[in-house]
Amino acid sequence: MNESLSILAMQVLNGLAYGMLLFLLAAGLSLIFGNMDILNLAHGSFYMLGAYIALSVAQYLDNFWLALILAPLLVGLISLVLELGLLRISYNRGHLTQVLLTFGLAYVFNDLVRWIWGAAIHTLTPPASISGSLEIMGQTFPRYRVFVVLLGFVIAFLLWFFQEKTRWGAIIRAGVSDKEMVGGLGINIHLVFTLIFALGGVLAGLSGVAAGPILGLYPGMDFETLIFALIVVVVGGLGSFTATFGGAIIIGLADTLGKVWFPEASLFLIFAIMAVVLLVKPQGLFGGRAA
Amino acid sequence: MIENGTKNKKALHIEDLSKNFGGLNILDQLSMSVTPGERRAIIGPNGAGKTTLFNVISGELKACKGSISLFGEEVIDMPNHQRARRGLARSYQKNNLFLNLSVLDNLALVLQRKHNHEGNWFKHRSPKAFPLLYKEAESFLESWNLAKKSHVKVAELSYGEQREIEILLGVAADPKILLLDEPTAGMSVAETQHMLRFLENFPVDMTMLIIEHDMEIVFGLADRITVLYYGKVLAEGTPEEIRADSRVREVYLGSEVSEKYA
Amino acid sequence: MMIKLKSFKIGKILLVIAILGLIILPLVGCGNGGSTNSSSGDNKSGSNATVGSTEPFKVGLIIPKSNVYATLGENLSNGMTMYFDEIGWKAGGREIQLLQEDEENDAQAALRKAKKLVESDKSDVLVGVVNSSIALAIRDYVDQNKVPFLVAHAGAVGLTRAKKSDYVYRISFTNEQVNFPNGKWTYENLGKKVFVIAPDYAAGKEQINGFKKGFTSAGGTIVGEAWPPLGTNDYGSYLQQITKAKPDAVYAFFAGTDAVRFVQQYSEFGLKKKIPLNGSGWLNAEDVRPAQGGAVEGVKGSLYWQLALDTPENKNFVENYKKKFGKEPSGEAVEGYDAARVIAEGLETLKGDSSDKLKVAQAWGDIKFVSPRGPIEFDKENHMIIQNIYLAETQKIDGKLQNKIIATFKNVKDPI
Amino acid sequence: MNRKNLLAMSVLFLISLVLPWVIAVYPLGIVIEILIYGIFASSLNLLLGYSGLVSFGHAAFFGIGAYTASIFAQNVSANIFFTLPAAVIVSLLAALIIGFFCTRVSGFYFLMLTLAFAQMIYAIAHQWESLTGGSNGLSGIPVPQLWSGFSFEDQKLLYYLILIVFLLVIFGIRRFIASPVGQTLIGIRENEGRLKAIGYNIRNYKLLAFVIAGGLGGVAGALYSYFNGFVSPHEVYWTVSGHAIIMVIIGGAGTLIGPTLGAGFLIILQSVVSSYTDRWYSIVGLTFIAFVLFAPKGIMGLISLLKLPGKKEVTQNFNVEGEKA
Repeated sequence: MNESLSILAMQVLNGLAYGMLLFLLAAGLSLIFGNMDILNLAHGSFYMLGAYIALSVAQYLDNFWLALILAPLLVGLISLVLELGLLRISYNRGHLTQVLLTFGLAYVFNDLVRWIWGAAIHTLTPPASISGSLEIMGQTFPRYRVFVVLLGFVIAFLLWFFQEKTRWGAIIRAGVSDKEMVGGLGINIHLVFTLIFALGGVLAGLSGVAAGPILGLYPGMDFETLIFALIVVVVGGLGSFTATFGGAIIIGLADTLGKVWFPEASLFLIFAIMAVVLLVKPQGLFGGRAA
Repeated sequence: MIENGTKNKKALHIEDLSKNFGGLNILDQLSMSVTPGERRAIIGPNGAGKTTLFNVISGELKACKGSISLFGEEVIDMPNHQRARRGLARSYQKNNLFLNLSVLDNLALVLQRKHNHEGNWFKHRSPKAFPLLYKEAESFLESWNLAKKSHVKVAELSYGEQREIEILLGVAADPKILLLDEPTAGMSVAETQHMLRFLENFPVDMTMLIIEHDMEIVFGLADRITVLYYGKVLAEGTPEEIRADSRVREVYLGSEVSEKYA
Repeated sequence: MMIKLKSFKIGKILLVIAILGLIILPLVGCGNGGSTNSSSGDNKSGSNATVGSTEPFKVGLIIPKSNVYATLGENLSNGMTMYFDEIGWKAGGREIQLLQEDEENDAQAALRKAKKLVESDKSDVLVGVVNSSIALAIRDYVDQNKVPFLVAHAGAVGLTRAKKSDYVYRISFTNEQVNFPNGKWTYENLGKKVFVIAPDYAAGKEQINGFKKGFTSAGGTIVGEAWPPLGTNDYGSYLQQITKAKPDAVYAFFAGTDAVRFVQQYSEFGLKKKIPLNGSGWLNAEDVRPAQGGAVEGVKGSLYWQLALDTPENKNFVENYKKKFGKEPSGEAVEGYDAARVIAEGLETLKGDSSDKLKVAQAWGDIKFVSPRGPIEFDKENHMIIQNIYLAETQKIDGKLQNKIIATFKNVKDPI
Repeated sequence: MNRKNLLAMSVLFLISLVLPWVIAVYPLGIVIEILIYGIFASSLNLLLGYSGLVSFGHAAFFGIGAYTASIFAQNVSANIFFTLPAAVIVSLLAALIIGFFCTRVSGFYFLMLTLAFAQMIYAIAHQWESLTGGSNGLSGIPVPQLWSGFSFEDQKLLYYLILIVFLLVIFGIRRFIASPVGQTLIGIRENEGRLKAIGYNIRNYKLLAFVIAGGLGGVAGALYSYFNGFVSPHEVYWTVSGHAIIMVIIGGAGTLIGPTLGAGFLIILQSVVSSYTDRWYSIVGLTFIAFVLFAPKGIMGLISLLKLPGKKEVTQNFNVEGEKA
């Protein structure tokens, strides 16, 4: 009895770790979609770029921590350039154009990564202080996952603080509910968009680095994760980091626990959850606004 | 469906209607009724809830509470397309058209429903296949001086022309009751005059509710006037009664308008 | 309504015709013209290869060249190129041309490529294919159109059993073959109770099935099974199931990213210290070990080839491959190398006469040689390769993780 | 129809009739694929281009059609008078059920809900091994027959069969879109709210469009199984839905033949480019971006730009870009 309880506790912890990765990934996507009304199908590419750039940084500088900081910033820079150079023209062209544009970008990035880093499988090695395993209640638990959970909570708190307590956060919140108002306040909405997009890139990049030691680096990781990020956005709902956080934890847990309890149906499960949420509460479980 | 005698005779009967957004009462236990064939103007200062009233009547917004009946039939729980099918039509304050379609195609969308062709999925919609529909479209466009523009995309028309089509889409449905939301909004003086002539020529048995800021139209057209103020009916009566009502003058006609019309 | 009809204006239609023409013309062109990407000079166009022809013998290679399995494809292709280089791209008096197409990890695209190679480029034989469902799709096509097809990786058992064809031979392995002998070995060396785990798809089931055949017929019991979905991120929960079942050993099939994650997590969750991990050789293969890091130490796996195989043929092969491509070969490189040799020697026995396609395929069936992976020959019954299976354990040797062969199972047939 | 049009149509028709006799087997196969995907993309265009409903799960119906036709051909009869109606009926039913739910939501939520259903169908195709063959799919599907003794062994015959179905579908769509119901769908794309106020029950129309599009998607899937002789879960995967969307946009959303041109463009681009370079992902991706930059209305938009000056064309519904955010 005690044993099965501790097993459950561990599965929940696993689900949380996965949920945190999903949160980092989806937070940017939700922010971009909620604010800019852009469905960025290249978001998975940012995740992939983060992981691969971190691989190079970690190789050359031999420092995981530096990679954890530098890689997301570089991805943010890339997304900044993309927003200024390409995405901006698609703002008033409707979703279909954006789908085509960002899908095209995703294709190019997929190939670019394979070109630069090759198609072999890689992994990121975390430093000794956060690798290995911990013994909790007689169960072994990988230290790195605990780190990911903590990292997720810290980032979630920072984002929450940013959104709720700072001026820029207030502007972004306003942007989700009413774009015209933001423009009316005399704020350069384009600047806001650019910064949001870059922030989304940074978050996706961070998620890529953080996921590297658990999920590995391989061609195709971009498209695989994109769908998960979309699901989290839908289930959580648009509008706030808190909503995305909730959605990510639900999907992280559902996917992890679902694979244990109903392995045959696991391909089915998260899509079924998404469908139910869409039908019962289309604005998402924690979202305030319908798009 | 007959509930009581008086209600049955009304084209529109509203009782105790409330609508709030985020705790703010836009419509506050509002009651009013309109007799068939009546021209009723709805006036009131900005934020009085006029457009919200129209949206609730047409069913685009759901009322929080109250009842609405059209010719004796309760419609409060009906979706808007069902209310439209019971003879309700409307125009919008901001043009709300099929911008990428031609004038004729815009009109045809109204007419094909009126002629009950909207379920036909195998016949090419052409003058040959649907002669009655196209004849009627032609005569509408003719009388609205739009015949030459019938194949032009609505998006390419002038604002005034678009405004006319906005009204035309409402009236072409041959409704028993028509809601016009500021039909002359944004129009020049000449265009307004032009529009007024159309409005005057609408069929006499058509009940009409009109939200309007142009007092010339209001007093020239309306049989009765309802004044809304913060979601409530402040006053109701003939143009003369309203003109004479001190409360109305205070809240609404008190400013620049009263100087012109009082 | 006339406006609708006007959408079919003549000018527009002519333009559409022009565009269709532009689309179709190059197709007509390549239909009549023969190969456009031949690797060497002498390239006369003409369609029917006559007896004892001096026409080049065209080998159509279908391998993944993009996305997830691109590395497998690259190694396969390298192996083939290397062998053909060694023989100077000539066999049976004919020049050999290698035409490569991307499998695209999409059966439809791959089938399109197969058709292109055969119908447009006039390939004499097809070779390659990594994905089993793609191999099965191409199998029907080559069977109908009588094109010899040498499967050089895909392991679906059906290809050389229920769906065997006169035109299909397999130089690689079957999903059961690589695991079957390991079953008996596991029973004898690791224990009587085993937990099996593999991804929930056809290949995973077949791999485990091969193990079970060997293991249970030796007397072992399966104490638990787990079938995580392909591409599972997190094996934590399955690892807990394993802990709970208390097996003597775990037998697993995972490849690529799955193998990296599983082996890493097996170690992270502390199972490695308690329960030995055995499996099919992709678990600790050359392509995944660098990413697995220290976690893979002590993991065992059985495969048709190992880098550490100490035979003159293999040492020679490994050395030449390193020299040529600047990296160590993989199992797929060996498959490619052997496939090229089978094709070349087959052509040699026919003295370059490839006019009878059935004979081309049958000639393959008679070929026997000592490959880098040991002696190989084809089973006449089902056209499936008979080969040694090597069980290797990853050990730290001279401070470097390497696979050491701890058992050799000789001349293993597909365990039907 | 005037005389010039008739002439042009007959020329086009004649070309398509003699095509199998002038081009080789492989290019004919490509043409067949283009026709199949032309049907598929055109069926999606009913939703995406005409009705403004961006479905990200259209592969579901392609897969259902292909699996149904294959399963019936393997277990019951390979007669197309049997397999094709079976495929259509099953995909219509599936579309009715999926559409019933999906038409309750709109915009981005519609997109995600269609994706969810399609992925659930994918999961079923992947897991229900006894019926669908699991991840290996179904292969060795019997060649379709017209009656026993007359089968479509010869690719030329199959081409004619698929050409006939293609023409029927295209002309069917043309007629349907020109009908009052079709025009109403365009109205939904243009201004759903106004149409409701006029008295249309929008959900029924959306459901109708969804069901018809699903049925035609099933037709494409069935033809695909005839042509390839196999079907695998990959055909239901979301990337196939994504490709169909791209075909429609690249060809020209809301145009009659745009989607087919888009299908042709994408299939040829992919198969030609991937034969020459392993970098084809980049080239395909850059092509998408180039379309956004230089041809936002797709191939049909380019064609209309090339129109001879002086021949001014009146507004017509087919060419309206289906892009209302």
